[in-house]
Amino acid sequence: MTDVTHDHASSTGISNVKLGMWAFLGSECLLFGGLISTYMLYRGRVTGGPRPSQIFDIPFTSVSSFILLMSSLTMVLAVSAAHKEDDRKINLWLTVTALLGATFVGGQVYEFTAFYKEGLGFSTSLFGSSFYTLTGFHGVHVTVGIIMLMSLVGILKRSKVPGKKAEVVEMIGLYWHFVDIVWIVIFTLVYLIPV
Amino acid sequence: MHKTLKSAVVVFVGSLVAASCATNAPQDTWQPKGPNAKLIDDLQQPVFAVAGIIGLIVAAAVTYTVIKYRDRGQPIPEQTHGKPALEITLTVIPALILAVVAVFTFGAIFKLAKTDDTEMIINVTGQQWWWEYDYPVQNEFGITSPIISSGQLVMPVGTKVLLRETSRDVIHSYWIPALNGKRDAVPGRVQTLRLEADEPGIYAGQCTEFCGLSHANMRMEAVALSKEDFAKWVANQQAPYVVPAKDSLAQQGETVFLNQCVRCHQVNGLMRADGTPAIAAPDENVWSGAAPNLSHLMSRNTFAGAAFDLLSKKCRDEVWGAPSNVVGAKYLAGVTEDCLNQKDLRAWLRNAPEMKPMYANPADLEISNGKYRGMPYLALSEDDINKLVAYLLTLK
Amino acid sequence: MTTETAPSTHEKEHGMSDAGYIRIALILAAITALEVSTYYVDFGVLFLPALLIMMVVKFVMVVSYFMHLKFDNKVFSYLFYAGLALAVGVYIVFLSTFKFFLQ
Amino acid sequence: MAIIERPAPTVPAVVTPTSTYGVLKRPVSATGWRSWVFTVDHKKIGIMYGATAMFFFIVGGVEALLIRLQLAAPNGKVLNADLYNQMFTMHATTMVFLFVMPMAAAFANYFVPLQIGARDVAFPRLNAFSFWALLFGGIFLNLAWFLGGAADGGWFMYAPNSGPVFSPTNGVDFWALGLQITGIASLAGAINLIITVLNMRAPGMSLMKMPIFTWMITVVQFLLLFAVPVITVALFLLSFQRNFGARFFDVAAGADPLLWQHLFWIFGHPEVYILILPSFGIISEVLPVFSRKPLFGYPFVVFSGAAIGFVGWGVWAHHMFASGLGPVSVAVFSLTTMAIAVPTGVKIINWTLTMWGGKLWFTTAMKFAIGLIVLFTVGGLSGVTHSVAPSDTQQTDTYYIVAHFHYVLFGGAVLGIFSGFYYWWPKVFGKMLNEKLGSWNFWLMIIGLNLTFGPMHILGLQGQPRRMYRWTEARAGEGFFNLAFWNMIASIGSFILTTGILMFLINVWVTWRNPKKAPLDPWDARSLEWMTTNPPKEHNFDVIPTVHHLDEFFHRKYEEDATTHTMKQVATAEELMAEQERNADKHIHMPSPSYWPIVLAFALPIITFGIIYSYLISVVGGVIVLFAAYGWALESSTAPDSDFENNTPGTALAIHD
Ligand code: HEA
Ligand code: HEA
Ligand code: HEC
Ligand code: CUA
Ligand SMILES: [Cu+2]
Repeated sequence: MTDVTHDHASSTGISNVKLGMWAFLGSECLLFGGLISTYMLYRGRVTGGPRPSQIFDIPFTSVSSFILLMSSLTMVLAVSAAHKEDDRKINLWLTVTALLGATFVGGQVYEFTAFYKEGLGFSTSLFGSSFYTLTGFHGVHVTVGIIMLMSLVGILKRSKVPGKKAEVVEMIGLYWHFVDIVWIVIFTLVYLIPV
Repeated sequence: MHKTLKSAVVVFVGSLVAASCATNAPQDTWQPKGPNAKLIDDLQQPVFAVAGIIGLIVAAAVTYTVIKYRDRGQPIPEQTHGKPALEITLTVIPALILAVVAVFTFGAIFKLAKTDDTEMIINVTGQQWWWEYDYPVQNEFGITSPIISSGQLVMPVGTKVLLRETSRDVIHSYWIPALNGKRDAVPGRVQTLRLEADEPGIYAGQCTEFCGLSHANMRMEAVALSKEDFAKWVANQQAPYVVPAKDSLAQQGETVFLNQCVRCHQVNGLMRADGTPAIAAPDENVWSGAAPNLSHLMSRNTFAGAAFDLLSKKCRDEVWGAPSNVVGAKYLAGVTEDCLNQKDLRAWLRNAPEMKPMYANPADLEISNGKYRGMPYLALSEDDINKLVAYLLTLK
Repeated sequence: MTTETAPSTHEKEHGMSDAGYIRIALILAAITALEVSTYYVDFGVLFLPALLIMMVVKFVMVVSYFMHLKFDNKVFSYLFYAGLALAVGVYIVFLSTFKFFLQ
Repeated sequence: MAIIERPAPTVPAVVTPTSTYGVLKRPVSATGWRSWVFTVDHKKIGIMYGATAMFFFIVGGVEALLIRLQLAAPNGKVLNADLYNQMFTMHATTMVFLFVMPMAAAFANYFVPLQIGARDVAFPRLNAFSFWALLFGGIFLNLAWFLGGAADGGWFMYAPNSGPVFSPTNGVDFWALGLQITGIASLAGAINLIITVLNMRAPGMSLMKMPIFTWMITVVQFLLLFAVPVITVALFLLSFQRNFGARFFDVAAGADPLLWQHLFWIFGHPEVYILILPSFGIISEVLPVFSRKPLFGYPFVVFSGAAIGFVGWGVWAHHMFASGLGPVSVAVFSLTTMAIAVPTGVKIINWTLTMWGGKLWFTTAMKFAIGLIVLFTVGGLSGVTHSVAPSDTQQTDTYYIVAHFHYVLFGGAVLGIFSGFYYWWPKVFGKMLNEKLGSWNFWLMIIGLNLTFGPMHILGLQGQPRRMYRWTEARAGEGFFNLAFWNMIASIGSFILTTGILMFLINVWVTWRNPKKAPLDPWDARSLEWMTTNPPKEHNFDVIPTVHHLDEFFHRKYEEDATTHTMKQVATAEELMAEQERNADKHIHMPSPSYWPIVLAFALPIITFGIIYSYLISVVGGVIVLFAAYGWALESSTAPDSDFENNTPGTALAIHD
């Protein structure tokens, strides 16, 4: 190749996409920070319906938190496989990660229905509104992550992925881990610390 | 147009000087009439002066530079990149000025937040779009049963009054510039504001937090009375209900009132025909849950959130213009038939929402479960209105 | 000529082996177990600080190792931790104005 | 978008469409409306941002004029209470979110890549998406006017007045969801520009050699990056309450209305620096050029900009001094607010010292810049008087505040923007704006703005509250401070101001029709964006310059005489340009146009529309999002080389290797 200038390429050798992803995650800190703070402010304000301590099922949530935590491991293994260009393993670990994520979301759906049956609706109390909003936002993030993981698996199969495979896997990985660390915070602040 | 030009010139000459001597708007923020407002004023005057001087310095420096260094064909200057020492000096000076300002600011903030020297408490509740005052029992002021009033806050002079503010719907803000700065009335919270007036007088104010449709029409007045006058006012507010004379127009008005008005407006002591007390149920009709208590309507000068005068222009000017030693007596005279602002009161009864925009159109009420925000159009006949006005005049 | 990325050439410094990742995951799992145990065992005054410390440790571990921040270019760390620090600072002040920490 | 080889730079490259993802072909037009709608070129996007912002400026301005007409006399009859409340809400929303912010984005988009010697931004398609999302968000916001009434809660939309009962039309829904869309646009734009600046500077351009405009824009993008999510949270809470029955601001459920205020102002205060810093950046370019001197104390200006950005996060509650925060919070926020005057003062001082000892050339751009120094200071100083919390409790929610923020916004942000128009117009459009009309433009605006907003200081200190659809003679006072008189002056002033702005539009129209082209370097400028043609070629630079100096372009033209220390010219812009063309890069690969940005952006208002009317519509929008996202992900940002065919005779297109 001759002296080709990629006009939109980085001049520092740092990947644009990766830098962009980290900037985005920095921004997400303020989003979740706001939701968590709102929850903290309102968690004790129950004028009707159950209080947090009456409905939280700590053993159950501990298991699903653990599952999400482990999905971070499988994700990082996928990234590692991607760097080694081991396509089979990439697929395997991505799929496992998606499955673990789906289990977590499934657990959340179950939890929501259980809470709902115990009388905690979205409009029941400030606790209800802020709890569902916070955990719902997190759940949506996980769901988006699952969609991306599964899409990636599908695309990889047809090897259509534009750009560097490893980098794409890594980006989704960063997102996924972020969703996991948000849950680490939520698990402690929302579930483990009583009102 | 000529007037415009002339005045424009005057501004540039000395708005600062002039600020302290003209016949100003009643809500002028630079004319304190009590210690709290005075505290603020003593703080803000020097701050404005400092700000003005800095502004002039900047303007002068820019003007000088612009004149001195305009392109007269001089060579391109040396490409100097700055002088850190100068830079730091010019950073430190503003910081020092502000540090001084901060010290005085802190002092004032904490003085204005004090509540432990309170002598009298008045509860103030904001509601779309009027203020309700509720004087809890305070024997030392002769208040032996709660007094409920609206629009005008009546208080004794030389007394440290603490307002305990809240709201029944959205956020409002209580502000009598001559007596103190603002404090928001926030639903779900009770917040305090110190008021104290040096002299008897009527001090204008206005709701200053945007509170919906008729925010512009939500006003209030603080009426400071000498301690003796205040005692009279208290006594009058606690005076029993006076039944209108038999077969008078007013008595017919009472009947109309019982039919039409009592579902929202309380008049203490008013009895139904069957001898039971008439208890208003505004919470069933008004979204925010209350309507003004009309027991002593004619002891106030204004109505509907102080947006309209109960006194005719002439009588009103007489009260407001009265020197401080007689203003109390004039105020306590209340509204007589001669002095009543018939036009506005009648218009109000005829169609309140037209006088003051409110959510009273039945089509708008779905979301509020059929409850009004404000006073509805009641389709009263002129005949009924005559009767009602006669009746209301008896509510001294 | 591919995606909106820079074809860069730094794949070496990925600091960790798969075994290493699994080790990290085990530590994380252990801390989680400890966290959950606070629900059953009474930690007394240590309860709150212990939980918060464990939370922070887990957080930092995932970020540093799984997300590679420890090994990667410092710019990434600056970007992310700037957001995080700002969020923590601002929201603590925010909650303080509601006297949240005085309860 | 294509491979362009010298010496045929102006001939559009021809691209043969190939399929992406099986269905759609890549857009290829280099002319006509398609070349705009599907473009990813930062310059075209910049121009579209500018046009959009200008349109909304007029919309917001007409709203302002209606406000002034209504308030000219007591008991105004022009608008009723309901319409008036919508008017000031939308006036502010439009001016802030749809005029100043997009206009700053216009300048940033156009000039940041040029100033740092890049050929485009880091993510060209994302850039296009940002623009379209902004445009559709803005349209969506204003749709409410025709669908039952616009938002009516004031631009900071305090709860619970914004709740479903207190604001029963759909206006607030449109407002909250529309701002959500423009927020997405801002966030995407912020990430894009941050990465561009961090990663794509020309060789040799260290951060401390970066043009000051780019610096200020970078600070702004960081503010956006971290502030937008905060208002996103607030808007979600509001929408969830209004549309899904959440209780966040329902006092009956124990909610605290101050929650909204905090969230709004945690965003809102950084927001005001988001509005002003781009203009600070613009005049920091303009003043040195027309003073023929470098910016005085460049590092101080940079650091003070960053300091403003940082401290700006710790002052938000100064908007809530009357809310009942308690004395400790009030004292703290009072102090931090005062602190922010210091770095701002540094800027004012440095601008003045930049002119000091210079050789001042009073072009229209320069006049606007000088106007900003003086008038922003007026606004800044009234800001400092607010920071004294006890005195602010007298001023807050009066016209004194309205005076403050129009001086900083109009006297600051808008004057800076106009300075930028005059300075960069020849760069963008290759035509000079008329200086004589410019002078009219400037003086009418200065007179108009002082007559409009100056009297508001008096009105406010005389106790006239803001947001009143009518005021009454009874509270107007007499004599010199009579409210009627000053309200009338303010209203007259607003029409003089309008005439001033019309002068600008006339200027554009007149010079547009003038066939004369602008010279290559009309101002003898200093920074890299002038080291290319007017308007720049699609690929910006024939050679990516290597940077040795702050003010690189100037130093290529001038050298210091060792003995006299005066500057003497060693090269002209034309010579530098010719040299660049001689050494042009052989092979320049530009990103290709794409359908997906506009498709994805268009799906957003569909989703939000559905939230208000029917979730079915939202589902349609969601499907489009998915579809566009896949299309986007599977299309590479540049068409592969095999997509290009050299099939037009007469053009020298070549594929190397
Ligand atoms: C461009 C936008 C912009 C900018 C730059 C500023 C800058 C500042 N603002 Fe302003 N502000 C707004 C836009 C802006 N503001 C808006 C829109 C509102 C109202 C929102 C609403 O309610 O609708 C508002 C409201 C507002 C309030 C709330 C008022 C109230 O509602 O009661 C306060 C209170 O402290 C405040 C303070 C300040 C201060 C201290 C600065 C400082 O940054 C100013 C610093 C500048 C200077 C001080 C001048 C130059 C300095 C020198 C020459 C050095 C020497 C100076 C000294 C020693 C003093 N602003
Ligand atoms: C960048 C922000 C910005 C800008 C540029 C402006 C510009 C103007 N503003 Fe505004 N304003 C705000 C931001 C801004 N404002 C904010 C944030 C509020 C607070 C709102 C709230 O309380 O919620 C506010 C509130 C506000 C009020 C207070 C309303 C109230 O409290 O009741 C007033 C009143 O006079 C006002 C007036 C004006 C005027 C006359 C202009 C003029 O400068 C406008 C000049 C522009 C034009 C006139 C456009 C040019 C048009 C043409 C050239 C076309 C000509 C065509 C015809 C005449 C048909 N503004
Ligand atoms: C559905 C409720 C309702 C009914 C019925 C009603 N009002 Fe009212 N009225 C209100 C409300 C609410 C206000 C306060 C409006 C405001 O100032 O914004 C008010 C205000 C007033 C005031 C001004 C009081 C003050 O102190 O400011 C008067 C006088 C008044 N009403 C008289 C009447 C009379 C007489 C009738 C009957 C013919 C009547 N109202 C019927 C709700 C009602
Ligand atoms: Cu009540 Cu404004
Ligand atoms: Cu602010």
